[in-house]
Amino acid sequence: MNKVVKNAEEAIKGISDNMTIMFGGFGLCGIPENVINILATTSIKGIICISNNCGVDDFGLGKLLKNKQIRKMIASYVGENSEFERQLLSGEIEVDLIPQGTLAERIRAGGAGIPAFYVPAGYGTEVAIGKEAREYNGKMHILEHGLTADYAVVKAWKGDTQGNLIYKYTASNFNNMMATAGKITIAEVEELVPAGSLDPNFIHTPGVFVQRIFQGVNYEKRIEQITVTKPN
Amino acid sequence: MNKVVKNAEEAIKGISDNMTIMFGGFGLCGIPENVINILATTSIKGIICISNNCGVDDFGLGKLLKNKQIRKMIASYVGENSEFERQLLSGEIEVDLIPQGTLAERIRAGGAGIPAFYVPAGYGTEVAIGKEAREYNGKMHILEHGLTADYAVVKAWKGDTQGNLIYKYTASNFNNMMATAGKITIAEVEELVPAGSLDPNFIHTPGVFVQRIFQGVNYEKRIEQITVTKPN
Amino acid sequence: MALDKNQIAKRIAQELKDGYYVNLGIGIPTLVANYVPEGIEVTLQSENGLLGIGPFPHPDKVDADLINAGKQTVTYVDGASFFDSATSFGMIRGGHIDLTILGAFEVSEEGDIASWKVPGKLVKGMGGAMDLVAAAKNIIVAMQHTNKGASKILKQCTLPLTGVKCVKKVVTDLAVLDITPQGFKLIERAPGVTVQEIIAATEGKLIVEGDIPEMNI
Amino acid sequence: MALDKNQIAKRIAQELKDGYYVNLGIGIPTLVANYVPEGIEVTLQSENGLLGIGPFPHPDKVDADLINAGKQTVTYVDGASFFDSATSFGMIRGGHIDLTILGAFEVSEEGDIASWKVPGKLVKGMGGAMDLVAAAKNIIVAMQHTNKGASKILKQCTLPLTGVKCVKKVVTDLAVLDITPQGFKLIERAPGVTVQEIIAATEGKLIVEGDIPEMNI
Repeated sequence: MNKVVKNAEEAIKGISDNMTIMFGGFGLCGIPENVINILATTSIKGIICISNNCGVDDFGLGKLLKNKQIRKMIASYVGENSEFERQLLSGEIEVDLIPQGTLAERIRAGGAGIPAFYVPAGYGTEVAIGKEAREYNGKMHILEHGLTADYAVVKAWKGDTQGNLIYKYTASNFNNMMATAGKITIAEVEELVPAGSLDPNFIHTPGVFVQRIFQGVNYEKRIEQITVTKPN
Repeated sequence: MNKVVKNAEEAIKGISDNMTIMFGGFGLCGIPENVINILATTSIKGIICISNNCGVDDFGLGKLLKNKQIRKMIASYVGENSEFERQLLSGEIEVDLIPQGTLAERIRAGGAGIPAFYVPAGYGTEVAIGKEAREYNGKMHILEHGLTADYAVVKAWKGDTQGNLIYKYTASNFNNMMATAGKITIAEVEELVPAGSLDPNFIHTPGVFVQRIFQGVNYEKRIEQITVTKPN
Repeated sequence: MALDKNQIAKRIAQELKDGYYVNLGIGIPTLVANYVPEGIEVTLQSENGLLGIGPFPHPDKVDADLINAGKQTVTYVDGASFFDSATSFGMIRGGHIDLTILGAFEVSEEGDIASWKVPGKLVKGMGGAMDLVAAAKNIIVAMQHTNKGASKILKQCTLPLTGVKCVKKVVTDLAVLDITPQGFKLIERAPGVTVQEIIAATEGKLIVEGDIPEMNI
Repeated sequence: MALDKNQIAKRIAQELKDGYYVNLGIGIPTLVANYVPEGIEVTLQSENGLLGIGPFPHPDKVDADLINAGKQTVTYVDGASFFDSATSFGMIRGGHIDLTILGAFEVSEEGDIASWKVPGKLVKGMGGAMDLVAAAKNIIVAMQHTNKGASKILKQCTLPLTGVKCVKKVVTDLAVLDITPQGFKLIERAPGVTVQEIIAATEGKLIVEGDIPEMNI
């Protein structure tokens, strides 16, 4: 079975209107640029988008947002994305804001066949409205549910032809769990290598989770805030 | 803060009767031999032992079993350990048999602050007796609870002075989750290296989970079933 | 004539499809790896934390840290990965494994399976079997049709269950049976074994429709 | 005189203990890293997947793949590790982080905190703050005591909550307050700030017992 596809265009085959799609990344770190860029050129709309953030105004998922391709956003942080905040406050977009750890765990649970679990985060806040609550170890917890998606789109540092992935530094973030939670998982990688090239002891995402993989091109890897120490 | 202790004897300080202790390993693969061996020389008894297996008759946790140091065993597999099966059938030892994946997930949950979660495994079997059941996605699931321990004892291939651990091949098994679920986690490693020696991208167990670490000695690494391909 | 263990494994191997991720239980299922059809690529998962099991090692390559779920020394193939037990069962529970092949003491016409305990006599423990049968998309059981003359293909299991309504297909020394809403359906018979012999050896409801071909082993 | 941001950070840094694992929120909390007392080793966690944050990089070492939770480029120290967000919040939720320092819009005398939303006006999102405040053993809030003259140290929060009964200590530009079952307890005052000024700036119940020392910045 061949998992390798030529490029982002081939990778997104089958994605159509109103699908639920997960996108890896935290801020602009570790986002699948190639797939996002190609989706922005399509007329695909009504996306239910699961991603910790929604890019910035003109980059990353911000592009799909600006194109009004996203119907609903499931995220933990709006942050400094002014278009996202505008669409949210005006009601143009449906938004489900979820505590970041709960979001991460819901995605892991979805991929791991765990339909529901209890967490303390959000108890007593508006996040808990309508949710079952229960006391464990003297502390209130709320019931949260696993999340899956029609497609999960992740970005890795290196990948092999079997779909095994490794991430660099903090670029793992949501990618590693999302890879497990897509009915179809698309991985774009900076470097695609033959099976057997990566040390099997240090695979972050085992290949079983990945259905399509390709080597991305022209990574911009934009940085939101360049903070530096001045050399003495 | 110094996490490095001299040896197994120093590592087990504070372990006393009737404590709950997790031991990593699957069969005899990846078991903390040094700590088990030293515990077998003590008079510590009444241990509630959480481990996938219970060693073999004369090695690994089998030693503690033979010494009657274990009051209760929480495991998934008795297998070919005849002393374990004898104590179980005669009622000399209390045993809680748990599906392996549920056991693994309960330990992960314990370490990750998740008090309870639903899984399909065991529904309709005696494992489900007395447990809450609920349907998700057209399938029945039962509610299972997180597990923690007074001490978790794990074995890794390499570790650094900050407590970061890496495992070799299939020796990760239960070690990686158990490291997160001990109030105090003791790690014994084949090779202890200075902080900064291990690649931070490929740490299996981040150091925050480990309170004591030492380089073990005289690893026997016994194999239960040597199966080979005859060279042509 | 009734099949031997290797023949059961060989017949089951015909169920494999290209690209499958497969978990093989202890015993006969492990032998299936020896009969993967030509031109088909399957990846074997071992629930103790290995995706991509290879053949048994040469004697000088035996490694205590590299075993399968049956605690046998193994090797790994190119493209393999190692992981912890929580990740491994996440893979299984999450439906990422296409096929599970395992042994059983008994199977019922509704697809229940008993495989881990004989009360008062034998307790092996369920190991990963309960997780596997509760979660895999497709479960094939490899077993003997009878035990000392008594059928193990039953209306209802008599031993403590491993899972309910989960088995899809059974391959025994006598027959290949699909489990349907109406009961066991006879698909193939072992070479030289008659339909009558299979009916006699089966306690559960058995559907026999038309000519039943012999297995092609 | 009221403290500036760096002085608030400096005061909070006095709460650090050797061996602590600490999560620093965005804003003032991030500055705490600059004032870790001599002879004390703390490890900084960033919830996007880094344990062992180092200083900002030299300009030629900036890496888009190496950022903190505030999306700032950082470095890592010897003994650091990287991991995914589920592992990161497992660490947090499981109680493995000793201290969380974060900002807030409002804090109540019961230890409630509001920090993520001003209805109809501003939605930043809760990010990891709800997980952190629900789980950390010890939570210190760094904030301004008032906003345009209005107290942010309240009987009850007026904005949507981030967490309930979780904050243990508040360090503002005017004072250090412990949160006790009886309400805010004044521990220290900023140099030159009087107890009267603090009382005037505090809406929630404030306990003042004996002489209140000045902070040692």
